[in-house]
Amino acid sequence: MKIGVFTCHCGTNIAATVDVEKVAQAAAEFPGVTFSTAYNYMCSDPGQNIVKKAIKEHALDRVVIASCSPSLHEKTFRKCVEDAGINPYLVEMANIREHCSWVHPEGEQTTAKAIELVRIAVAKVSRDRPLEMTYTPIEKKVLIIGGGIAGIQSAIDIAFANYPAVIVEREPSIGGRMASFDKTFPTLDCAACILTPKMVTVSQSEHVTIHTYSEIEEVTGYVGNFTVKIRKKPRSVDINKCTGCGVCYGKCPVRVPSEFDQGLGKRPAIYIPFPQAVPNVPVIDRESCLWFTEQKCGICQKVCPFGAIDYDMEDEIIEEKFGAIIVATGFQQFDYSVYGEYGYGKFKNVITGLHFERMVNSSGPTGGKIIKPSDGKEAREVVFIQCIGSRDEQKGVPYCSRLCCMYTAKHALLLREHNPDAQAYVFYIDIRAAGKNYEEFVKKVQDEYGAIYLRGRVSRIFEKGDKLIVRGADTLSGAQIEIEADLVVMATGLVAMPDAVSLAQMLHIPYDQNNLFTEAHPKLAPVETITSGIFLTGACQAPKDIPDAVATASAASVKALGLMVQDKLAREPLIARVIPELCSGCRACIEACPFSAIETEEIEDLRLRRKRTVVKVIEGVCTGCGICTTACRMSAIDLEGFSNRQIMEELAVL
Amino acid sequence: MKWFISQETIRSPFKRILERDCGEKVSLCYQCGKCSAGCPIAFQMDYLPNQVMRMIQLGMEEHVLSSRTIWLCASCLTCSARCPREIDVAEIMDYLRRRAYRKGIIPLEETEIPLFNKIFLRNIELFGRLYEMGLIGMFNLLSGEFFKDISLAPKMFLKGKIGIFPKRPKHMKELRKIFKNSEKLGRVKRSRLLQPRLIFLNVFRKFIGKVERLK
Amino acid sequence: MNKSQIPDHSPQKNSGDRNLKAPIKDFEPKIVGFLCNWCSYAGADLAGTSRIKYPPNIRVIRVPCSGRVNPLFVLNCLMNGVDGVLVSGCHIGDCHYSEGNFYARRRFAILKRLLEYIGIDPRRFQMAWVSAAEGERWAKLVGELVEEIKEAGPNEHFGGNR
Amino acid sequence: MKYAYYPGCSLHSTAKEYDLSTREVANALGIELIEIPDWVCCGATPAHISMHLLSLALPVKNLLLARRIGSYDIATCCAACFSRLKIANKFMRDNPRHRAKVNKILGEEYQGEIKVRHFIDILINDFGMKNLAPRITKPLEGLKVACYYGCLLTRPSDITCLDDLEEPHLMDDLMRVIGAQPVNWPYKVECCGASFSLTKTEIVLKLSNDILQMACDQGAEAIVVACPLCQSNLDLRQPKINKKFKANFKIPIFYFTQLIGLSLGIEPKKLGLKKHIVNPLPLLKEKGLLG
Ligand SMILES: Cc1cc2nc3c(=O)[nH]c(=O)nc-3n(C[C@H](O)[C@H](O)[C@H](O)COP(=O)(O)OP(=O)(O)OC[C@H]3O[C@@H](n4cnc5c(N)ncnc54)[C@H](O)[C@@H]3O)c2cc1C
Ligand SMILES: Cc1cc2nc3c(=O)[nH]c(=O)nc-3n(C[C@H](O)[C@H](O)[C@H](O)COP(=O)(O)OP(=O)(O)OC[C@H]3O[C@@H](n4cnc5c(N)ncnc54)[C@H](O)[C@@H]3O)c2cc1C
Ligand code: SF4
Ligand code: SF4
Ligand code: SF4
Ligand code: SF4
Ligand code: SF4
Ligand code: SF4
Ligand code: SF4
Ligand code: SF4
Repeated sequence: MKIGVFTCHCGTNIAATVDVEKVAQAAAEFPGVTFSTAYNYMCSDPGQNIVKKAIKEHALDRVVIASCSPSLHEKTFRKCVEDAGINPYLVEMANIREHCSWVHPEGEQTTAKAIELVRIAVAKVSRDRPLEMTYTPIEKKVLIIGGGIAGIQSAIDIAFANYPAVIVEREPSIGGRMASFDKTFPTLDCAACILTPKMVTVSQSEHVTIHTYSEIEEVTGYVGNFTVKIRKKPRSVDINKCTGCGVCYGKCPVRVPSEFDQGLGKRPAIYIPFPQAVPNVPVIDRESCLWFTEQKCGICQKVCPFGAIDYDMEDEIIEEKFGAIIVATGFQQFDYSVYGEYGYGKFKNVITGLHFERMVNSSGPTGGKIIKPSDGKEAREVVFIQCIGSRDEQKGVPYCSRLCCMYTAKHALLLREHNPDAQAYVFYIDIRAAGKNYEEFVKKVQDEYGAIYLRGRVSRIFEKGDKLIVRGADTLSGAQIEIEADLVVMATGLVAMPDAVSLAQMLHIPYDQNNLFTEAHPKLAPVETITSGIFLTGACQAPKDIPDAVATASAASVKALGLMVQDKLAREPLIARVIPELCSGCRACIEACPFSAIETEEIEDLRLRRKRTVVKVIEGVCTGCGICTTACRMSAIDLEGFSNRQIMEELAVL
Repeated sequence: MKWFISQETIRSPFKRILERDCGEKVSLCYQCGKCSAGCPIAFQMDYLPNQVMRMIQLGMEEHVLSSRTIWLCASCLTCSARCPREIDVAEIMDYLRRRAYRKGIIPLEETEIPLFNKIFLRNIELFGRLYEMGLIGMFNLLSGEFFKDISLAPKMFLKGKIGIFPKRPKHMKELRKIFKNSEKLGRVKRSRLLQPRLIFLNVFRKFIGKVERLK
Repeated sequence: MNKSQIPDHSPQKNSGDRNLKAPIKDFEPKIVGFLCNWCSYAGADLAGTSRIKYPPNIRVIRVPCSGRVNPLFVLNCLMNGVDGVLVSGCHIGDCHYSEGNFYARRRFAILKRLLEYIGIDPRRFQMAWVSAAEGERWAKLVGELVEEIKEAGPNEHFGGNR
Repeated sequence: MKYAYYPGCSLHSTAKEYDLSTREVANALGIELIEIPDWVCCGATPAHISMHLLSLALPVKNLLLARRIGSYDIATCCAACFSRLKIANKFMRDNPRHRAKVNKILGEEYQGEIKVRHFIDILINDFGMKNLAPRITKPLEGLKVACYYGCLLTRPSDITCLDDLEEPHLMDDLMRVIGAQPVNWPYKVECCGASFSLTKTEIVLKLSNDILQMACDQGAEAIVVACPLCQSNLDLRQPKINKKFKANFKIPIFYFTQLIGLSLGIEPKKLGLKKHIVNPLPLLKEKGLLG
């Protein structure tokens, strides 16, 4: 065995606290090590060349790289030694940067630890076995969870490449939040004008299937081979028979607050959420429909000219296979009713940004008039309060929601456009307008649209008569301010969906302390998750405006397409392996394996001279978790790359 | 008023000491102004509470300790209850007052409050419970507003709301010991009650005020 | 039980000359941490990227999942005179392999009781759940662990044959 | 139901009627209040803004005195005392450094184990509104009151743990039970200037004026308080406020115990209703609540 050890300075990242040369010298003394050196940047081209050259010159057969975390460069060095003719699984990394030089002070102890980490890696590599990649087929279909602008864009991109995509949307229509907006910053395009064509494109694409009013029930499998159960909630309207003629919802006697209009308007029990809905097929809300609550009415069924109404429709579960999954579930608005000082959400004339969007929409419930919900009169003095729930550890989330500054500016502008007499007062802490043409937009609002920007948070709002008294401060002038307002608009932050955690757990993707899904790397892999084959886009990962949502949507589709275009998927051979001679056939491992990756097989036992049942691992399914190994009392099942011998060897040299 | 903030000020240990001693992270204040927006006393203050926080961040000890704001703060806790960064502003105001006390910095205009505090504590030390008559009398005498609220006294007396004589609990010795020990352990020097400077300033100011008004 | 009785995994000969024990006074414990690749190892990486300092006493063994950690590994460590062992995985419910940490939790709860039963200070073997986002928590955890093991003193249960 | 009763300085002087009415109400409801023998002042605001340790030691001294008579919860009425006692208790429980120091000052061991309760809390949670309702013999029908909680009853909420921080409702609930009609008004927790009564009278006048004005604007005929400082600022200073702001307030400021007492049929005199500066009797007569 000829092991080569290569220690990296990483500039000063390692060398500043670890005596790298000393590590290299110490490593040279370890059993089996025939070559040891140090270099400034091991991962650079010259660094890799040093490895390759040493392998040739010293006939090395195993390699240890002492540098950064294997999560960064394990692949790099596997490739590097492979190029030099060694099996790529005969290389180990000692993490002397993240786990050593960066977290400990300069000194002997740190160098000593680095040496030990190398000793452990040398021990492990001495027990490595050469392994070969395995290959599995790929299901050439992409699942997109969430049909907001992000999900729609992903579907369009995938369909453009002629691969099939399936959108699963919980609501009766796709479109997401954007569907409810009037205009969008910074260009003030009408939201419907830019969203509707996209919705139509997906709905007409032969490659895209849309399941609205549906949810994900279960996800199993792994990259290239996900099996997904989709629950289609009963729409009570046959989507194939309905023509969207609209007779039914015109006749329905029920009126309940419309979710789409944020409760500002009303809708029947059978309804389409908004006129451009896709699909343009109504849904019966069984909680308010008289047929379901009181077993009477049935008008819609009587009037439907196409017999599309079906009260007996039931939940339907469909199971499909996918090669990749794109998560685009978006966000919800922060619920500001936790603020007692702002009236616990009880004041009628305190509304949120989404309310305002509906109000200002000329096809919305107020016909584009900005009114006081309490009495329907036009609002003149309108106060906007930014950072509601955002940047507030006490009552909300610590992060900045990133786009409420911008939509508030948009609202202030639209307010003036709709009512030239109105005055906007914007309470802000900072204005975060870092985007193309964003700062210019805010400037325009302040300059041309006369919005008064006041720098300070509001301490209290209370009702007095039909006015709202808003008590704030302007810290720039050092003054307190009290405004008698008709309407207060809360720029509530963007937070994770209520079911984000359960979805993440179903998909086995991580989420952060704010329940936002976590990307694989914040800079280098912003749309990937650490679970291969699952990608993120839109506001479910972090607050994003429409341009960012669309950009990440295309990025995620490219990542998914990158899988689709491959014929088969190379899989790491770091999976479980059974030694049939040792296996007693007890099936304990089958019980333990969360992925059902183990099955039984009959073998001819040469010693017993009879057939015997043992188990075997299904290569494409095993994820390499190693859970089975601890279940086996015979040590008959072991995990490649992290085998019992490898780990015991590591422990032995401690 | 304009100031010049020097590098030494910024590097002074004031903020560090404050954060250590009163356990509040002033560095977290991002100047949102919510404290000032809700402060009921702000209309009388020279600096708003958020400005006080800022001055602490910048190490401006003298400015802060000689401000009127810290004496005017009524400890109503509105600010602390609403600060998004969970800074207990009222606690910091308390701390600043105690520190100003110790350093003997009291702004000319705000001598009554420290004087009142002193008389109040002295009052308890002597009588165990508040002896209102003594408190008001003493305060008026020493603050130079001899006849303040005098019209209320007979009314209050008739309604049985204030007694002429103090009522003392039994264990006055124990109580004095508590005062002594607290001083010792808390390492506060409780300067003499009749701190001549304070009284002089007060009476003098009131007197000037009267003369001004006469003109 | 001595080492050779553990089937199959007999290690190569001990290569070091570390038989001298440090005096108790400035006792620097040796701690082994089994970290799952997806959460805890990444969390420890994050502590590094964020440059959060913690004591250098811990040696990390990377495993794919906390469910991969065989109790024998832990016993082996303790018998070889390692002063403390930590097994750390993803938070319950967040396991990259969906339920590996459930197995680990159940298994090591039993092991912990067993260790206590045979008279090993329970501080010597600990479990933790550290996510990939919890670099700070990782650093704090190691700090506390080192303190606790320092209090527990050197592990001499098996003759301290380091 | 037995409690160690800590009246505090104000209830023995300027807020005598609070003390009287509390004892009467307790008596009528069978709640036994044992006054802590030889209690001392809790130090109030002046102590904690000048000497932190003293501001802990004085309340703890009283808690220790209470401990001597048995292990009862402490009942207190003054919002300021309540807050000081609670804060001291919290320090003694959670802060070992301060605990050690205070125990040294007092020469006795105390860990913060005694519970400090406000009389409102006792009425609502121990006695119970359900039990109170049937005892009301003279409901105060038609009396519109603004319940004013002030600063110290609810803040800081993690210490007082009494009522909602921004929109407290316990007094309103009580008023509803006794038949009065609490108005919805926004100044429930606004500050009245508290301890500045003597030192910064102009601040108190302005803040109290705002509060009175808001109460009147919202249709209140009387204000109900639970703190002697609030009462004296709003009641005692009312004539001066009228003079300074050219207003004409004549709005009685009741302690909640006085109104409960009335509804229980206790004689007005026993409740100290004659001790107010703004005479409440005309209003009560007008509403037909006196006979
Ligand atoms: C008041 C306001 C004004 C705004 N104005 C602008 C603007 O002018 N310009 C701009 O660029 N941006 C604006 N934005 C931001 C914009 O809303 C977002 O950028 C955009 O909606 C993000 O799109 P998305 O697809 O990621 O999420 P969403 O639009 O939230 O779509 C997510 C979709 O997924 C569905 N879904 C969620 N969970 C599940 C599940 N478990 N299963 C199935 N389906 C699910 C939802 O029903 C929804 O249809 C504004 C935001 C607000 C709050
Ligand atoms: C001081 C500073 C600090 C920063 N710190 C951070 C940070 O900490 N984190 C972070 O996320 N971002 C940071 N950024 C931003 C970061 O630099 C950019 O996001 C990133 O470099 C953008 O990458 P790019 O590939 O678009 O452009 P570039 O990095 O500029 O690369 C463009 C390349 O194209 C070449 N090129 C240009 N024109 C032509 C041409 N006509 N033909 C051929 N080649 C051409 C250039 O030579 C160059 O190599 C920082 C920026 C600055 C200025
Ligand atoms: S009446 Fe029938 S066809 Fe027309 S929209 Fe309703 S369900 Fe569809
Ligand atoms: S059956 Fe239900 S949905 Fe149909 S019209 Fe009647 S109430 Fe409306
Ligand atoms: S984007 Fe603006 S309003 Fe929104 S949280 Fe950030 S700073 Fe506050
Ligand atoms: S221009 Fe740069 S420095 Fe200025 S606000 Fe924008 S991002 Fe910040
Ligand atoms: S390693 Fe074992 S338990 Fe894990 S997936 Fe493979 S076979 Fe199943
Ligand atoms: S647990 Fe071990 S012995 Fe039992 S079936 Fe699995 S591999 Fe064979
Ligand atoms: S409320 Fe808090 S964060 Fe805001 S300015 Fe005041 S102290 Fe600073
Ligand atoms: S505690 Fe002091 S600073 Fe804070 S709001 Fe009250 S008076 Fe103002």
